[in-house]
Amino acid sequence: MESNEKKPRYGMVIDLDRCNGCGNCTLACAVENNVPPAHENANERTGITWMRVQKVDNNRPYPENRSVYFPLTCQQCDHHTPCESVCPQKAVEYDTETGIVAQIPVRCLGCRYCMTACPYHARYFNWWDPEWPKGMETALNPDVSTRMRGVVEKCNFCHGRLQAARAKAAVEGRRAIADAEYIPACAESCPTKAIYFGNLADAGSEVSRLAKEKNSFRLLEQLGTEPKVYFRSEQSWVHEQMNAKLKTAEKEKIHG
Amino acid sequence: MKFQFLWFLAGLCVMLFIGWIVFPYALYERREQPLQFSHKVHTETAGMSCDNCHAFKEDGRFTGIPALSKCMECHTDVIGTSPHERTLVDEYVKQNREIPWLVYARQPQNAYFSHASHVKLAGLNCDRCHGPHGTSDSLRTYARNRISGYSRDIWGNSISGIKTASWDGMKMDDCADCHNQHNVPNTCLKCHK
Amino acid sequence: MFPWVYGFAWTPGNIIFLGIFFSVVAIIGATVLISLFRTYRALQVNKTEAIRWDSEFHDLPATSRKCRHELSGEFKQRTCDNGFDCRTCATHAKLIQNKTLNSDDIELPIQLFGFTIPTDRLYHRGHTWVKSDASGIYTVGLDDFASRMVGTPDGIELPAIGSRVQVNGSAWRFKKGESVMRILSPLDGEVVAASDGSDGWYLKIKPLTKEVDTRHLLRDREVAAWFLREFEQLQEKLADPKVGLTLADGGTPVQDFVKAYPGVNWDGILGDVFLEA
Amino acid sequence: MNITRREILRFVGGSALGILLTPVPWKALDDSAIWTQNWPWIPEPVRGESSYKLTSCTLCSASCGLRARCIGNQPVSLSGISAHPLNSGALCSFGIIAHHLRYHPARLSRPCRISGKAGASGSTAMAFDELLLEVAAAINDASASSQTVAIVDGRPGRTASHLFQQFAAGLPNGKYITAGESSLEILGSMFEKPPGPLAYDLDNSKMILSFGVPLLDRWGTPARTARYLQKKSEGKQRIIQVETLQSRTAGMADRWIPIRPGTEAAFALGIAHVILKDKLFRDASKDIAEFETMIAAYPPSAVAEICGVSQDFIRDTAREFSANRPSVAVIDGSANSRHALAAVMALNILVGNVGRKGGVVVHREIPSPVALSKNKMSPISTLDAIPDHSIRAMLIDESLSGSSLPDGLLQKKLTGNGILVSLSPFVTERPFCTQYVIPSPVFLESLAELTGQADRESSSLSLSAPLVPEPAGMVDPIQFIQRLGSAAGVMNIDSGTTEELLKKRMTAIYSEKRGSIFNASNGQTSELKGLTSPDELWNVLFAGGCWMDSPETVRSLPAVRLTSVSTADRIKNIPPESNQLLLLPCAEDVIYRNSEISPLMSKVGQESGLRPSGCKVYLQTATGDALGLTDGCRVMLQTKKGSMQAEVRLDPSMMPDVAAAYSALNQQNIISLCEMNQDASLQPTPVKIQKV
Amino acid sequence: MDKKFISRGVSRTSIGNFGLWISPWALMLVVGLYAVMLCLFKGLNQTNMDNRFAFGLWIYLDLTVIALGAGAFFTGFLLYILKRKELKAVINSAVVIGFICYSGAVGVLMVDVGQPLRAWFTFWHPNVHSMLTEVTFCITCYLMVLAIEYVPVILKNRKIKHVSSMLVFEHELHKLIVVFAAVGTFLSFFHQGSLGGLYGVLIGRPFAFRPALGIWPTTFFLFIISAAAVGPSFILLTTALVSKITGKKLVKPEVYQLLGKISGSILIVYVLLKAIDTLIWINSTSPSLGFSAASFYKFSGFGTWIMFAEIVLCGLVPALMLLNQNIRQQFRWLITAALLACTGIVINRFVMTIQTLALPTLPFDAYMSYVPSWQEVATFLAVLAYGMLVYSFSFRYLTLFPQERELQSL
Repeated sequence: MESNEKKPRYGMVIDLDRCNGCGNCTLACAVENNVPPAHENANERTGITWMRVQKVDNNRPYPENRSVYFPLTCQQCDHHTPCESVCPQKAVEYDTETGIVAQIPVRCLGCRYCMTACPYHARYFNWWDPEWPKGMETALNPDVSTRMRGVVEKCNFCHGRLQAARAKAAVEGRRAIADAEYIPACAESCPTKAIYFGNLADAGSEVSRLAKEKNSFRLLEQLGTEPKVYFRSEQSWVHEQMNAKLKTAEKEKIHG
Repeated sequence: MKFQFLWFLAGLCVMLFIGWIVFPYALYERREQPLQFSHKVHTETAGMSCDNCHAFKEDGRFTGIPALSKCMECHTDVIGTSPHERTLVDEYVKQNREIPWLVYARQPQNAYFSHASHVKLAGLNCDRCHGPHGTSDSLRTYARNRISGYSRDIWGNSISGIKTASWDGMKMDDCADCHNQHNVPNTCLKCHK
Repeated sequence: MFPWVYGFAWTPGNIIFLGIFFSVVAIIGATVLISLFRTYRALQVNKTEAIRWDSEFHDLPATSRKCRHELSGEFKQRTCDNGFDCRTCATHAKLIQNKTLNSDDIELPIQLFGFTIPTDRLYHRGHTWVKSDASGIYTVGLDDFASRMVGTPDGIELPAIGSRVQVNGSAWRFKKGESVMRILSPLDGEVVAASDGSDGWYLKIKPLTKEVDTRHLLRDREVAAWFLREFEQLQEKLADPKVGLTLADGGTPVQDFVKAYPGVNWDGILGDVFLEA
Repeated sequence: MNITRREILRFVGGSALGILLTPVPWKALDDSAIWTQNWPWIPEPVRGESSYKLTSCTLCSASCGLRARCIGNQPVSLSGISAHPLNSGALCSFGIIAHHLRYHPARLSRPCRISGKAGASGSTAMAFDELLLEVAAAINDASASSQTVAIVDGRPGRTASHLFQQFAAGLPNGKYITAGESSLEILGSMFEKPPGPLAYDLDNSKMILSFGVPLLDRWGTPARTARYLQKKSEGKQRIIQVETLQSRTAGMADRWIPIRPGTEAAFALGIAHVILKDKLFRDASKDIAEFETMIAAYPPSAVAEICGVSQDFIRDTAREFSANRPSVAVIDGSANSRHALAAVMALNILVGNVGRKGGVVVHREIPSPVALSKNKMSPISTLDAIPDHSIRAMLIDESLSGSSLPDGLLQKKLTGNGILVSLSPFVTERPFCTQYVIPSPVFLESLAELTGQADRESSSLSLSAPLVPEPAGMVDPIQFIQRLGSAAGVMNIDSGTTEELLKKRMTAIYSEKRGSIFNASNGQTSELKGLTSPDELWNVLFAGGCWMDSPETVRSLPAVRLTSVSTADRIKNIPPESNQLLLLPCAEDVIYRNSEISPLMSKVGQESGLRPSGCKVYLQTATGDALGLTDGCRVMLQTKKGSMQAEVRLDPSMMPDVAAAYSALNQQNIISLCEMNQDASLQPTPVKIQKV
Repeated sequence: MDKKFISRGVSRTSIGNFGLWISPWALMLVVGLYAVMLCLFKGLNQTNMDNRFAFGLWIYLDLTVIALGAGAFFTGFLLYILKRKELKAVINSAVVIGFICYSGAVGVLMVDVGQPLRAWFTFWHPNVHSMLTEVTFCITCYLMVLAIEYVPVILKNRKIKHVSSMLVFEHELHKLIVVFAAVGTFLSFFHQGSLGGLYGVLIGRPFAFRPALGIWPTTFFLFIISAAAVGPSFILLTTALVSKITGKKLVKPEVYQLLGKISGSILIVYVLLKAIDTLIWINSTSPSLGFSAASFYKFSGFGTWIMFAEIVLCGLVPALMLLNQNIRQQFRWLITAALLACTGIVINRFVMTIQTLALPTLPFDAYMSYVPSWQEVATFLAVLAYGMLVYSFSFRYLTLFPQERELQSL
């Protein structure tokens, strides 16, 4: 039954006009994926935040200044996945089953080539051994393995949740899972419902509808990496700033 | 044969002995299970079925080794004559302490395995991977690899890594072989978390 | 990496890349193994002396490797590539074809700057002479130049009676100051007697074959030319760069150069004289 | 036999070949590879059965319903209950990681005394009984010397609160003080007699005029943003944000009116001026004419000057505010002076928003068995009403976080030898007095009761059931007051365990038969009347449910005194001297509630810069350039009250000549540099910035 | 004292003086090794690298020393394959320098990766499409080759060669050295290229990205050519430096000039190709990825001057100088030109590694800066000290310059 259906391409549409920068996505992600609290010396550039929210403004002075918050995560490039081809030992893999770009920390030797390859800064290196305050390690999520110092990690659309959803379907004898059964922690935790998640290959899904809207764009679209994370905003300055191409025809070509 | 080769041969033989006999023995640390459990008694005498204890939960998870509460459904008090049952009741049930079973098939934390998809979808039998464990009368000694820390069952019983049965060995290669045979994708995230 | 390692696939990329890799490793490994094997074989058949000379010879400064025919003026410039073993040299063979040993040429000992060079014997480039007697035993000694170099040696190490020596192989050793010099053997053969040189000779050698090929040894007028050059070189080396050549003509060479000229890099000079790099 | 080197070499050679023909090298390589992939000192998640448990969040009075995913008994992640009427599935960023509070490094395990007067504070662990004796002695001392003993409650309306009131009533000079939403307290005090518990009914409002209230990011229920976005798209709600900084709320509001710091009162009075002048008001108060003359000095032209905005903004806002009824004006109580609060609340009175759905509503009291018991309860008073330096012993319940009181105010009210007894899960130091801290359980460890809702039409009550066992030696608020009462000889406190008292309250609510009940296990909301017994009510609430009171029917409000609004001169803009900027202390939760957040919060502070962390000062790019400051450089902030170092962030959204400063966790607080008003609210303070 | 180990006929400074010379380097090495230990046991948090600047000083160092160490392969290629016998005068020194550069680079790389114990996974599970795999394989093999090439030089030590087996092995190995020269050339060709490809394939870094010729980006070829161009220059420079420090003539002036000439002829080809590549990048590659090339040069640290310095001042100028016989014959100008050529490559590698990472790509990214920590610098200096020590010992006890004995007696 699976073979008749198109393989899913999981993706996100993030509505920048709905994001109030609360940081829930970052936190829920950390909880879900066993990311430890910041090391005392960690900073914005050495920390591990698979999902990171960045404030972006229109560069105009007060009071014309306007800003939006960009929840940034692995953009799950579908094509020429920059990080995948550079890994010397196949610790990065593009999962043809789901379109998810996987990072396998146990295979990783920590050369960080993938990090220099990623234009979205979506990859994080474990500069320190993970440490949790005493006792807090008992509250780790058993569906995701912990990592150690010296390896790279990144968002995988909460793959543990996909595995759990598949297992649940398997118990019921189903091979395929319904869209609603699988949602990453960031999307689930967003109090303003700014993150839409779903199957881009399914033309009827809300994400593929939103992704094709004229207000949607992707970051660095010109590089041709075909990210599966879309952003949308009704504020024209956002589009101008992102230099986004808004050719609907092109979009349809990709997912049509 | 020239006498000078004897030294060479001696070195060869000593190392072969060490490598094939001493090393495999020294590599593993043997541990006894906290209790002896007879699958045979439970299935034959008590008439239970496998899924009485090893069941699937609605959320797709497999219960694996049942918690003490499962044992307590029957063994709140001693009902048989086995000394192990007495230990169970005295040391675990009465003190409400979980039994620290040593799990033969325990994989590293980064490995993901869904019993549901293998049993419910692929239709594998338990003994395909676990062998005749379900009909055993006693629990084997658990052997822990001193270097990697894992159960010997993962590597397989043969030190040379040669499989003698489908359940002998639960390494990545063993999983991959079966996946290849059945045309199941071998992407990393299929089996890793 | 290997087909049996998890994740391997027979893709063109893997085949080409790993194919090249394994070829390179195989070439490196095979070359090292071949060298090792050849080393083993060379040691077994005792080619060490020949190899040592070959190796030493090529490490000598070019000035120490002048061909005898350059010295005699037949060539303007010719550096020997043959390890001074003229027996195998085609050029040498051609050049001496028309020149047989003529007894008329034998003169009295040549006197040169106070050195005596008897002409009744053959000279090796390593400053040994060879003289045969009626019984076919060859006597080997140091020439005057070398004797004065060595002077009174601080030690001497002679080969055992019955041992074999070979052309350009080590014959015996001197210790002089901080240097240990080996003297090259001018002939192949078995040592039948050895002396500390007090009688003017060091070894008596019985050749292994009846016919003894001595083409590689200097003779006749060549000797004088060679000697002259060696002497000039020594003069250059001993010269005070400020004063220029001082050993000019006249005078008699001292009996022990090393003692007479302290503070000179004798190690290097001895190496040049006795052809040791 | 003679063993030579040659023989040994042969033996070694044979051994080398031999070892290659055994599994040793390959197996050792394989096993060590596995070892490098699983370092034994890296924690491994505990395996166990997975289940979901439902409960309610106790971190603030928003009482969000949440679902805890548990492995065994251990909660490993939290998410909102989507059908929950209060939070609609949303949690705030504190709530989403609240299950880590238990493991906070600052967690208190034993009662202790912290004496911090001399600057070098020391902490001594002590037995609970010993602590009670010392505190009881101080209380008796206070009674003997007619000094005040005050008990401060950040979450009034709980059963524990009622016991606190009984405790205060049992002492000759006992005072029960609440620290609720201070803008509403001010509004209450503007009535001739208290109209009852007041609350903003934000959900039903057509227009919200917010004076710096972080409505859309951290104030009240986290569901507000989604609700507002929904209503905004339907044209049902507008938000006008009056604020100096471009906060998240300002960014998302329909309109952001940036004003100079500290000029909120002037802006409000300017609007009042327009409302009166243009006859836009609804409720004519007796003293309205008097009020009009009072604020005659605040025509839009003058106010525009003071606040640095265009006059049109003031006029338009006034018109919109009165035209789009029900509207409501809200102001952040913790960051503004009481004068500003009163000025803004006057707008609600003028337009007739008070006592009206969608404006400021009056809540009904939640039935309480304690309130009905024979033991007397002390009336509610506020800290303002207590004379300075009169409190000998102050008891603070910080077991559930609530709006915290400014330390400056507490310090002012305590006598020289005053002590502070706090019930808290964390070590919180207050260096100005001797402090006794009693450890209390944290969220998910104890049975707690949640009442209130200062931002909803009606009040509600939920329970937070313990999911994990509390560590030994923890004291909950009810035990605390009962034991302290008996130690100090205050006998008129109701007895019974927390569970017994709460069950009694269920009976009381059940017997009132009013309101509706949300059942989290099936997501249904139904009338309370439909329940069969108080036990059923208990069970529903125990499993993440929620009881919501029915709204108060409109009744006549007591008379109001608009003239209590002050027009004191301090609400004028203070122009800083040359080379000085105006220091704007920024009250981020991260800073105030350091101990009440999961260590994981460092992800959004320290590691992503989403919330300011460390000592940072934000300056307009042009202002920074003029001062020769670059992004990231370190500066010294100097005011009349002191100095501290900070890192500069150049931010184009900042108002020119303003320095918005955040202080670091566990370090000198930026507030120590600010000048304070009489009511302990902060004044914008001139600051000198120099590069270090 | 150690005269028995010093080659016959050459003079070396006293052992005391030698001790004085090496002790600062030894100290530097010890400090560096301490820093290395810190990095290995405490992790890479000891460095100032971060998620945005994931490559730092070390990778830059690796790329640079490997380019400069290219003299080893290229001299070997010219000597053994193209039979330029004159180069025998510097081949031993070139091999030692090559060995130092490569072993130093590999050593630093082992500190640079987060999980050095897993480094062999690259061999076990290679992703053959990654430039880094190519680099890893080739560098490892080539280091092996260099080590093998170093062996005969060591075995020729005056003391060691007295052991017959050593002497014979040296002799036999040396007979086959042409094989290693060929293999080394082959390997160097690929890894110099893939080091260039390392950045050229980064589509996410439009500053570095270059279109592919075949399966490799143009930087692949540019790196090979540039390495071949500066290799001889670097040999020239090091020989001149050793000569200056020791006060000895080591090689004949013709050898210097030959090295300069070889360097110049390849450099001119490189400069031309680099100029063409840059023009294509400015006019086509960069704009097609949505970035005007000018946008990369608007940051104060990295103006267009750096491009000028790299291509013209330290590329074209030294190339022309080295090609002019009159200039070449003046030792001072020869050295200047070689120095400029090496500087050009040092700048090129800096631009490729550091500037690429410093420039923003995302529309809201900021320009980034990075200053290495003392641990990084100390590790870097340890490599320098290690090189100095290995070279000093090699120079003292081995015959690095066969012409020295002859030139000394002239």
